[in-house]
Amino acid sequence: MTAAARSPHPRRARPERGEQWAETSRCRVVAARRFGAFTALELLAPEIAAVAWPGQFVMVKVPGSGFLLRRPFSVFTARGDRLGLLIEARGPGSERLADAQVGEALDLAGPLGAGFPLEGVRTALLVGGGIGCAPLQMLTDALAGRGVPVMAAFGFRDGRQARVAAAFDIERLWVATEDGSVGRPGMVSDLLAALDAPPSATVFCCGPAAMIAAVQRWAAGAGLRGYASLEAHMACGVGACHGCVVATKRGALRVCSEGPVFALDEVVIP
Amino acid sequence: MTAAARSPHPRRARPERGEQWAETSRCRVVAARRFGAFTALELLAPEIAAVAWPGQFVMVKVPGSGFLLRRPFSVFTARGDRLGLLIEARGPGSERLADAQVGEALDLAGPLGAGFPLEGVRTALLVGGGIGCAPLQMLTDALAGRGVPVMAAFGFRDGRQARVAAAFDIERLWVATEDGSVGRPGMVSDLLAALDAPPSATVFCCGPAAMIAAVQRWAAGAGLRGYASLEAHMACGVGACHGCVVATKRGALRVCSEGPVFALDEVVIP
Amino acid sequence: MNPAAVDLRVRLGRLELEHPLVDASGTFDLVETARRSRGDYVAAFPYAAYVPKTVTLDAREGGPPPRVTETPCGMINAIGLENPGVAAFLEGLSTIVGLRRPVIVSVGGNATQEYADVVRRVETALGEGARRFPDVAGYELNVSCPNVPGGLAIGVDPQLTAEVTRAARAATGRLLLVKLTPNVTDVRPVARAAVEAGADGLSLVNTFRAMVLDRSSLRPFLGNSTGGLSGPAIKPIALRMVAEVAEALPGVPLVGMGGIMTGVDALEFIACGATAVAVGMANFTGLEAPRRILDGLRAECAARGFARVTDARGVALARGA
Amino acid sequence: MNPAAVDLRVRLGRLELEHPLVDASGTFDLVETARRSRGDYVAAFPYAAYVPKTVTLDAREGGPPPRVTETPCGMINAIGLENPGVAAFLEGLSTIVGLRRPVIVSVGGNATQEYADVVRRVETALGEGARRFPDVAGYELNVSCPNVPGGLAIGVDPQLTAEVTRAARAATGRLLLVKLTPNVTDVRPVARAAVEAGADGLSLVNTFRAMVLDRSSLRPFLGNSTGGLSGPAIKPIALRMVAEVAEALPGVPLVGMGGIMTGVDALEFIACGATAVAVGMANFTGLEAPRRILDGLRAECAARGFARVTDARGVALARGA
Ligand SMILES: Cc1cc2nc3c(=O)[nH]c(=O)nc-3n(C[C@H](O)[C@H](O)[C@H](O)COP(=O)(O)OP(=O)(O)OC[C@H]3O[C@@H](n4cnc5c(N)ncnc54)[C@H](O)[C@@H]3O)c2cc1C
Ligand SMILES: Cc1cc2nc3c(=O)[nH]c(=O)nc-3n(C[C@H](O)[C@H](O)[C@H](O)COP(=O)(O)OP(=O)(O)OC[C@H]3O[C@@H](n4cnc5c(N)ncnc54)[C@H](O)[C@@H]3O)c2cc1C
Ligand SMILES: Cc1cc2nc3c(=O)[nH]c(=O)nc-3n(C[C@H](O)[C@H](O)[C@H](O)COP(=O)(O)O)c2cc1C
Ligand SMILES: Cc1cc2nc3c(=O)[nH]c(=O)nc-3n(C[C@H](O)[C@H](O)[C@H](O)COP(=O)(O)O)c2cc1C
Ligand code: FES
Ligand code: FES
Repeated sequence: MTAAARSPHPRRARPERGEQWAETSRCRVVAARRFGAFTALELLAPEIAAVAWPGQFVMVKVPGSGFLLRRPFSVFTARGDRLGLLIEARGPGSERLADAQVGEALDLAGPLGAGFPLEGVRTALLVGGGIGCAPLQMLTDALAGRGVPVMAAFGFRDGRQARVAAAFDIERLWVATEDGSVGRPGMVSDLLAALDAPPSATVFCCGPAAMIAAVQRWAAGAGLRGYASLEAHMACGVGACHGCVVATKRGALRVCSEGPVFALDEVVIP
Repeated sequence: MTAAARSPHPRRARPERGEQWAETSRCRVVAARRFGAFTALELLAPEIAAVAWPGQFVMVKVPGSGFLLRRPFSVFTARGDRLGLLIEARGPGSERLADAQVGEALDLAGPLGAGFPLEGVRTALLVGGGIGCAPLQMLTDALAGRGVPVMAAFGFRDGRQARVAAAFDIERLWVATEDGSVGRPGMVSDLLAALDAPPSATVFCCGPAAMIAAVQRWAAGAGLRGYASLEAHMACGVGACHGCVVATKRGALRVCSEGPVFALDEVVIP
Repeated sequence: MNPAAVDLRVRLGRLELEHPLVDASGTFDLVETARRSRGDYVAAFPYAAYVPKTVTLDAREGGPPPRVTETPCGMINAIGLENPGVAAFLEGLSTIVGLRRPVIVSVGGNATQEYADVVRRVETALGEGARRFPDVAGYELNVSCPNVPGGLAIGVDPQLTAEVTRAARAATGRLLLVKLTPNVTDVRPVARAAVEAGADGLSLVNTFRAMVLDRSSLRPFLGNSTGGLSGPAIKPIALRMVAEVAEALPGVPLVGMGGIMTGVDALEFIACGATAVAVGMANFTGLEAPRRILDGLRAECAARGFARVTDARGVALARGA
Repeated sequence: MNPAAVDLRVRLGRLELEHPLVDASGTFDLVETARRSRGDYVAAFPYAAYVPKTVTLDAREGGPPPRVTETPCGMINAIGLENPGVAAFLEGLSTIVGLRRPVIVSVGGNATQEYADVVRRVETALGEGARRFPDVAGYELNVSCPNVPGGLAIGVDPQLTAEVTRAARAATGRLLLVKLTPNVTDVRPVARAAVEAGADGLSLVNTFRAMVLDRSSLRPFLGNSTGGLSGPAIKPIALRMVAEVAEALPGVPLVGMGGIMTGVDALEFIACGATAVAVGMANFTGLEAPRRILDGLRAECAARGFARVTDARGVALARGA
């Protein structure tokens, strides 16, 4: 019996920045679509989808005996009873998950982490690098629901990565590729200067450390506030082991419970 | 490229007691049939099937990252380019192999081990206990080819196990089950007394230690010579590690290279 | 035999436990879990006793990230004893005052005297208002903190271990366990020294010093370069050490650990002489792990005809424990 | 970079090796393999040097069965140094006289003097007819044989290790390696003692003392009760020890081993300071394992831009090796 089956809970409104639930549930894969280097999985996960907050993540058990620690994945979408994940195969575990078959059940724990704060956001500039774009669709959906205008800039290594743009439903989306095959040639940070973001915009960014550092510098120069979602290797995912800390101006903080979203200006990129 | 592909070799006649080959080859599963507790796999394995000798075994790599050591399985049948294995799920590795799907390729090393000596056999009495019956079909085939009459006595725990008798093609086959559900109630050793084996018969037995000890006592009493095929936990399967020794009157011998077949009267059951 | 009928109670020194499972220090944070979980997680706490993360006198920052990653059938960690210090620890503890299970406080320190200082601070707090806290039943001294020149731990040295134990013993009348490091040539002299210095029991094993490289840079992956290996990979070594100590010190209660993921694993440690067993890495596979292991242990006892889990204790040893 | 262009040659003390891979003692028997394989297996021998199973002065029966089984990401063995003694060993060796690679004879013994006796026997045979044998380039002293009271090994004691090494050193001018046991608090003092006593290089690690239970009886599974753990499970501990010795004894050639299954694994040991690496358990996954690991090593060097495998040596260390 899954924990979810043991303790059914009523649908509730999403609390600000999301609640964090460590309970696990088995969720069936109902769709799997390849977008170049990425795979979008759609799971039947009513309990998680009902309460997930943009920027939160789930800890996924990789099927098979070769994997012990769960792998963290951002909530890509949460629509009705469906939870979307966007997966890049970067190692054996994510490879196995990117190969998940329709009908297969995956064991998820979550939603976990403190998501993006949405209170008081008037215009949003979303910045994603590579697989870092994953949490930005659910963020777009939530902002749209609040009537907040959204602009997004995604940077990819090459055209194969950039194909994931087709998985997104964001009206004003600009793309840059390092190899110049799609969109503007160069880094996503090159795009930023070209977009004339209003001074009231809030920046939401997720991607490689170097990109976050660049966005941080640019936002500081432009006088924009914002948030960054960070990655760290995790063990527990629930704040227990202190395995996932990153450096911030407030000291070492846990990505899984005090993040993954931090104020952009408090992040310290080593 | 598999080792087999690297070094194609001509079909040769089977040398007495078999050659031992450590080379590996990838063999496609062409049929999988359940017989109660056992699964009969048929593999396309022309090179192994061509040279296998009755009583030899193969070391099978269990697919998946959770298994490192190969698992030993007797040659059940070797007919044309097909190699048959008979598998009882006794742990995670054999369970996975019993679940092998048609079309899947398994990595086999072999044939290995010293098989049953057939020179000078005039009548054969085959005794199998549980999964120990596995090597006896190929033995029957080889004896039939030499015109040697065969009688077989198989003992099983229960009716579910006994269903494997349907996988065999042995004319004079008697079955005993401990729970009495099929054939004669009791142990296979109880069957032996009832069969009037001619004094010229050679006994070939394979099964649990207790059964081999019983057959040993009975054969000694009846003045029959014979052979026993033994099991041992293995690492290399090719005589290199000395991991698989069993006690014999000639000292500790390696099941993988000096066995698995030993003279019945030299086996020492602890 | 009916699994429900198996008597799982054990006696760890003076402590009665409802069943043999406790959490391994540093792998389960009840204060955090209670904060983030639905339902009354404090009341539903699955372990027979709560062993929090090791606490030191003052707050510690811990090691630089990254601090954890998976290894073949295991994991490595270099948390570096990050903890908020004993004062903040006691604050946190008071938020789970409703816990119906005993707490065994894991104590760390650099100087041998620091251990006793932490114990005294806890005793003082309890003396001033025990009702603000759950039942603190005892202490586990984590002697794996590096101290000896060359980065070795107090726990590699029988004399230092005895010193730490004696000082802590003088500071408390409660249950006193010493948690042994496996990074030694022979674990028995250290075990004996701890018991002779007043330990009521021993926990073993802590993690194995190990190293993982970043596959692309080939530089040490962990921020701290080396870390501690745990999980199923180390289980065969941990079992050997538990059996060795059980044979060398019969009658001394042991808390066995190292790679326990299933009920059979737990039973194996008990067969090697452990009275209780601790679950570490398995906590990271999901919150349901302790229940799954406990149910498994009960079923495995039943399947083998052990009416009491204590009937299994020491059956793997040359002579019973 | 083209993998074929990578220069894999290494120099292990006075010995030139075509590439860094050798077999780990006890896990590959070329005499047996040649006997049972098609083609000229002696000529096609995949390793850069052949390390046979440890040989002792007289024949040894080894331990009672069962002797091996799989563990989580590893295996345990208790072969108990079964071997036919040095005389029969030399007979076997003469059957692979056509070997085009050097042989490093692994030597064991109970008494410290026994090691030197075996070395002398080999030297005598070579002196009487070197052309009957392949090129015996040196020795590896396996000091993990239990000797010290309590079942510990010579190799846990720096002084005993030095004694064994000194005696063997006096008996041969060939390459002399000492193979260290990992079952120690600190491997560096033993390493240092071996080098100071005349070892040209060090091999590490041997297996970890461990125990596996039979899941149904809960009794020790191995006939010998305890055995040695090897395979990927131990790799993180082995890497740490190799790095430690490389940092403590810069310039001393090391043969690293413990869980090498792939080219990256091999490269990791080299990055931790090993000159050569030995493949143990992987030999049991199939005869093609050495070729697969060697091809992987070549490809991994190329992918990282190492034109020579020696360029990777020590890159994981605080300072190069
Ligand atoms: C909060 C968060 C959200 C994430 N969201 C996504 C997402 O939406 N889509 C996506 O494809 N990836 C995401 N990642 C990265 C993803 O978790 C890793 O790619 C994955 O864990 C790699 O596992 P592996 O077995 O393939 O790789 P391996 O390198 O073999 O993994 C070994 C260990 O390292 C950990 N690990 C390896 N790389 C990372 C990494 N970059 N971050 C964290 N842990 C890592 C693994 O979890 C595992 O414990 C996210 C990471 C975090 C922390
Ligand atoms: C020469 C020989 C021929 C065999 N022929 C057959 C056959 O035709 N059909 C069949 O179903 N089984 C056969 N067996 C037994 C079969 O090898 C084991 O059932 C199988 O290895 C169990 O693996 P596991 O992963 O399921 O079990 P686990 O117990 O999880 O295995 C753990 C380790 O122990 C070894 N092991 C466990 N049980 C045995 C055993 N009984 N014998 C040898 N090694 C064992 C495994 O190979 C593995 O290394 C044979 C064994 C030998 C030695
Ligand atoms: C992330 C992590 C943190 C740990 N922190 C502590 C600690 O603070 N104090 C301690 O005594 N042991 C600590 N340990 C060791 C465990 O308590 C336990 O001894 C070890 O992990 C072996 O058990 P396992 O294999 O079940 O994980 C820690 C282990 C891990 C994995
Ligand atoms: C079956 C087996 C037999 C071994 N026999 C010996 C031996 O005779 N002498 C020796 O020095 N090491 C012996 N070893 C240890 C290996 O040489 C090696 O040090 C160890 O297995 C670690 O390498 P691995 O993890 O790659 O297996 C043996 C190991 C195994 C698995
Ligand atoms: S992963 Fe354990 S605290 Fe974040
Ligand atoms: S399994 Fe290695 S010698 Fe038989």
